[in-house]
Amino acid sequence: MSGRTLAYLVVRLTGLLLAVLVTGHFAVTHIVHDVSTTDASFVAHRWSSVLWVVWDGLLLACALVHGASGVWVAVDDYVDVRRRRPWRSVLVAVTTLLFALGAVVLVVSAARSAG
Amino acid sequence: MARATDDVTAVDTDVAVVGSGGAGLMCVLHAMTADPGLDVTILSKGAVGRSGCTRMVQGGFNAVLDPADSLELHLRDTLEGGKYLNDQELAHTLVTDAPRVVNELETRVGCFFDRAPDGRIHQKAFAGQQFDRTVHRGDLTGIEIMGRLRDQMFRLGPRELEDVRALDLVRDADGELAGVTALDIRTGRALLARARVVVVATGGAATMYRIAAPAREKTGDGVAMCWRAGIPLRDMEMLQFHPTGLLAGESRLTGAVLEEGLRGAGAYLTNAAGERYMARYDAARMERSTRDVVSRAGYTEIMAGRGTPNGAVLIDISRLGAAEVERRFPGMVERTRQVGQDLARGPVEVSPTAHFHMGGVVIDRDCRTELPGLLVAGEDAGGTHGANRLGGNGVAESTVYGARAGDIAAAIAADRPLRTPDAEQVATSVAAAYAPLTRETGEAPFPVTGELKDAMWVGCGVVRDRAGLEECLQVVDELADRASRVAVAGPREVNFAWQEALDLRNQLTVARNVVESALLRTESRGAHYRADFPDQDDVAWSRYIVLRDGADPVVRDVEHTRVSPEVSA
Amino acid sequence: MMVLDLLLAIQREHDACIGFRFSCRVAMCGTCTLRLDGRSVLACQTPVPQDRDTVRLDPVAGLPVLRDLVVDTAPFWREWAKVTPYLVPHDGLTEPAVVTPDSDERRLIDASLDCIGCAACYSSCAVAAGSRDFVGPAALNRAMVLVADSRDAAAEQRLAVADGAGGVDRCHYVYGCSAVCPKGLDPAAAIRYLRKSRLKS
Amino acid sequence: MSAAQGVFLGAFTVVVLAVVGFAAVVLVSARRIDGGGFVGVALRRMARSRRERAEAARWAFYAHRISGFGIFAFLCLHVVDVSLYAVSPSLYDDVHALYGTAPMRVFECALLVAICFHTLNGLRLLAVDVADLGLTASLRLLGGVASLTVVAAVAGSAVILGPVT
Repeated sequence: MSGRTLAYLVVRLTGLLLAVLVTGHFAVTHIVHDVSTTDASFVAHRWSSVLWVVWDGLLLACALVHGASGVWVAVDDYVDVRRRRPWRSVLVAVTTLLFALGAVVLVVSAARSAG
Repeated sequence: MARATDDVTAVDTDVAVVGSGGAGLMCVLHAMTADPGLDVTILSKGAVGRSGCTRMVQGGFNAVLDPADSLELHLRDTLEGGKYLNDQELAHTLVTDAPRVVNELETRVGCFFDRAPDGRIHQKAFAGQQFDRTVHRGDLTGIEIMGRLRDQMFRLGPRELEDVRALDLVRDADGELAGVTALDIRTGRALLARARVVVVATGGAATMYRIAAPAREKTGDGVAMCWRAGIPLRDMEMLQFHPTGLLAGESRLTGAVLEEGLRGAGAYLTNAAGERYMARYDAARMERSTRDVVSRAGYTEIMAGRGTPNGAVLIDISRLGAAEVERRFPGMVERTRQVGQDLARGPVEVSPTAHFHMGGVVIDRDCRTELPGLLVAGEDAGGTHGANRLGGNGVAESTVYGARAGDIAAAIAADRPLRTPDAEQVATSVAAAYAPLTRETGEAPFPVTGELKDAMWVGCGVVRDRAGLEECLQVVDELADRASRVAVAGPREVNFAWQEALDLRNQLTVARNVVESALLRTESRGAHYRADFPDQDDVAWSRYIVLRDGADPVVRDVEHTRVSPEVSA
Repeated sequence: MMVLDLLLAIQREHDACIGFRFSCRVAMCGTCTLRLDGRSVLACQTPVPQDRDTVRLDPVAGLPVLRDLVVDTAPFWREWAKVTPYLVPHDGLTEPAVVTPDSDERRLIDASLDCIGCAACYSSCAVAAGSRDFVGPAALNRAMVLVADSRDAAAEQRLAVADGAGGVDRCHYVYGCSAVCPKGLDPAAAIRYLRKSRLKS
Repeated sequence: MSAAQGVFLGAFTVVVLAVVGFAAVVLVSARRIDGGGFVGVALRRMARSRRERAEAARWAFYAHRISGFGIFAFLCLHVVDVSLYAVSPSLYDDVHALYGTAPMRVFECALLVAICFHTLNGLRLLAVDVADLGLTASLRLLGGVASLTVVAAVAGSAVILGPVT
């Protein structure tokens, strides 16, 4: 299977997961709870549960992969073939950094909540 | 602008193919297959592979494929249809090559024709034939053939000069064919293609009639070009009319064919008074009579003032029920609805429409002409169909003779040197092309074209007589004089008014030959009907007329080399 | 009155050198494509809207304009040529193949033949961004016709193009192509077919 | 306003500008290249005949793209602002208080619309692939997507805006 076919599948699979993860996340933080009550103690409470740590971890990974793939395709569509490289580099760098940051924060915070 | 003639871009090539319809592209395919090293150049006035009439073929391609059918039968049908005016060698070549070409189209070119339930190529019935032998792809056969042929060009990679109109054949100082002058419509620049072999395959000239079916490119360019080069033409009076062309007022859709199947399915033809007039012309076969008879009947009704105020007769198939008509003739129903009529629910205005020119350049079975190195294929050539063409033999002719021209071109190109055209001929040709653009004052070409179409329709149409033809000839000469003075404003880039002026010149050349030839043939035969000589005269007129620029017409006996007509009383 | 008749009337009565193309005027040559109020149509088949005084005509989108409504179709055909648009007959194809009309192969191909190369789908495709390097709906439709054809031996190289940078992944199911095709073809379905074939290979 | 809040609002402004800029690129190239960007004309066309309704799929594509980019851009900011929690929960609370303000709640409603549409339309595109939906069926689904988005957005917005009205 070519890389492009794989990317095609990944976008669709992450999309399917995100349909649950994002709407669930948004519903909990804005609908079930009022957004003003989602303060640090709310976060602490949430990340003491393994379910939510896994949920948010998956959400982070899927959203970044799905979003970056989408922007990657948009770059193909709107940027001339000779000028795509810098845009792609920025995209990959930002996504990687955010994933690293999010993952570290999640692990550290989860450990703190658990401890 | 005055210096335009000094500014001629030169292209050297082995084979220059003028025209990119079925004949032109088939020629390129065969030439480049026979000799892959050959340098082939296409000069196409319109879009390559998308102009001309092969594209517009609905019906299909006649070829003997079924063991129960035979070449003799196909030949006899073709000659019967042509009223034995055909060059029998050409007709024989057509029917013998056709099965091979269908096979080639299917297995090499990639066409995927419709299949019968057993999975083999389906062949349908067509008028005037004793066997169901018409290969087709739905009712859009031409698109399949031309689409696939166009794709072959991407494999072969000939030099494609798109939007380049050929102007004149040019010779060298010794009078040998040296190439062809042309005009790049996009840039407005003149071009000279020096070539070892020139193949002319531009299609016919039926657009010179007020009501006509063909594509706009078909303005007789090839025939006119050959005429100016002194090549003889034959059967120029033989111009086929299709009986049911759509009449849509000023709309360009006027003349578009409503298919023959309607009459086969039981459509009535009536005049404005509601009378089924075919009873007076062919009481036995009524609407199902042959194209020439039905065309003539409709034309006579209209000319006698029994048509509608728009100058039409009516075709009515609504008695089958709207749903049934819509199911069987979806394309035709849509076509009529576009012009505000409805074939499914009532009568539709139709008129005979100029369709196909049987006449053209005299060739032999290898497409050779009198001038060595000049080959002519397709509708530009005359003789294959005689006085009348069978439906389904047109695209067969284009591809069969296109293929032959390609083979021959590849075979003879090596033996012919590239020659240097006579500079004065090139200058004259280019200057004539630029003339309308350089004139400061003068009328536009459009009214002249319009008057030519009217004159030909009335004077040299479905029914002809001496007085009408003589008057028509006079009008054509007057129009030729006016055409030599038309002026066109605007830039030289992509200027279609200018192109119209150049088309007009060719149309007038061909029109004059059609009228002159029609005057000479004092009998009625096939598509040529003289009201003053209504009978076929096999004693005096088993002969064909050959015309040549600067020479008197010559009348030659038709040689019945393959089949003799059954003697009729 | 069709849009083509309108253009011819303008040519005759107002501006003799207005640039527009046409040939057959019965929807078979595909050379008179233009945009009427943004929609890609054949001028010969589209009535002039009667409900207002002005209409907007633009040349086909995504192709360089030569003059007025005349475009250079070369980029369209360049993309078309990328999919090996011609039959590559397999060895031993010397007679027309036996394919029954109700076979899956024939049904699939039947619905996708009759492309007239008018570029209306190309013009209407929203992936038509500034740097169009998508082979486009028409070319992929042609690729599909040949990939599904049992007479052909070059399916793999066509699927490689379909899987390439300018291939099927550029399609976002905007359906511009299928909505405007004057011959009623469904290039979006052809693209879907190629996506599926790619997963299988 | 604290310094941290100022930084957040600055970054938020950058996100909004990026989304506006991206939307402009999408719509300008649409207008320039495929004629889909003529808003008034497109609406008139869609109203005129059934066949023209296919134009809705084009606008769904633009909306999908822009909403997707919007969500992604906000995600980038959101990952950073949530990360403040790991640095210091009080810093997180300080910045997070902004989310409860009325203007941010309006933005959250917009985010809800984007998420709903992008999710539902994404599922529609998935269905096109999985079930080989053609133009007609996919347009029908698009109608469903639009209605569901409106319902969810109105209901959700009522909840989100409830505390400030």
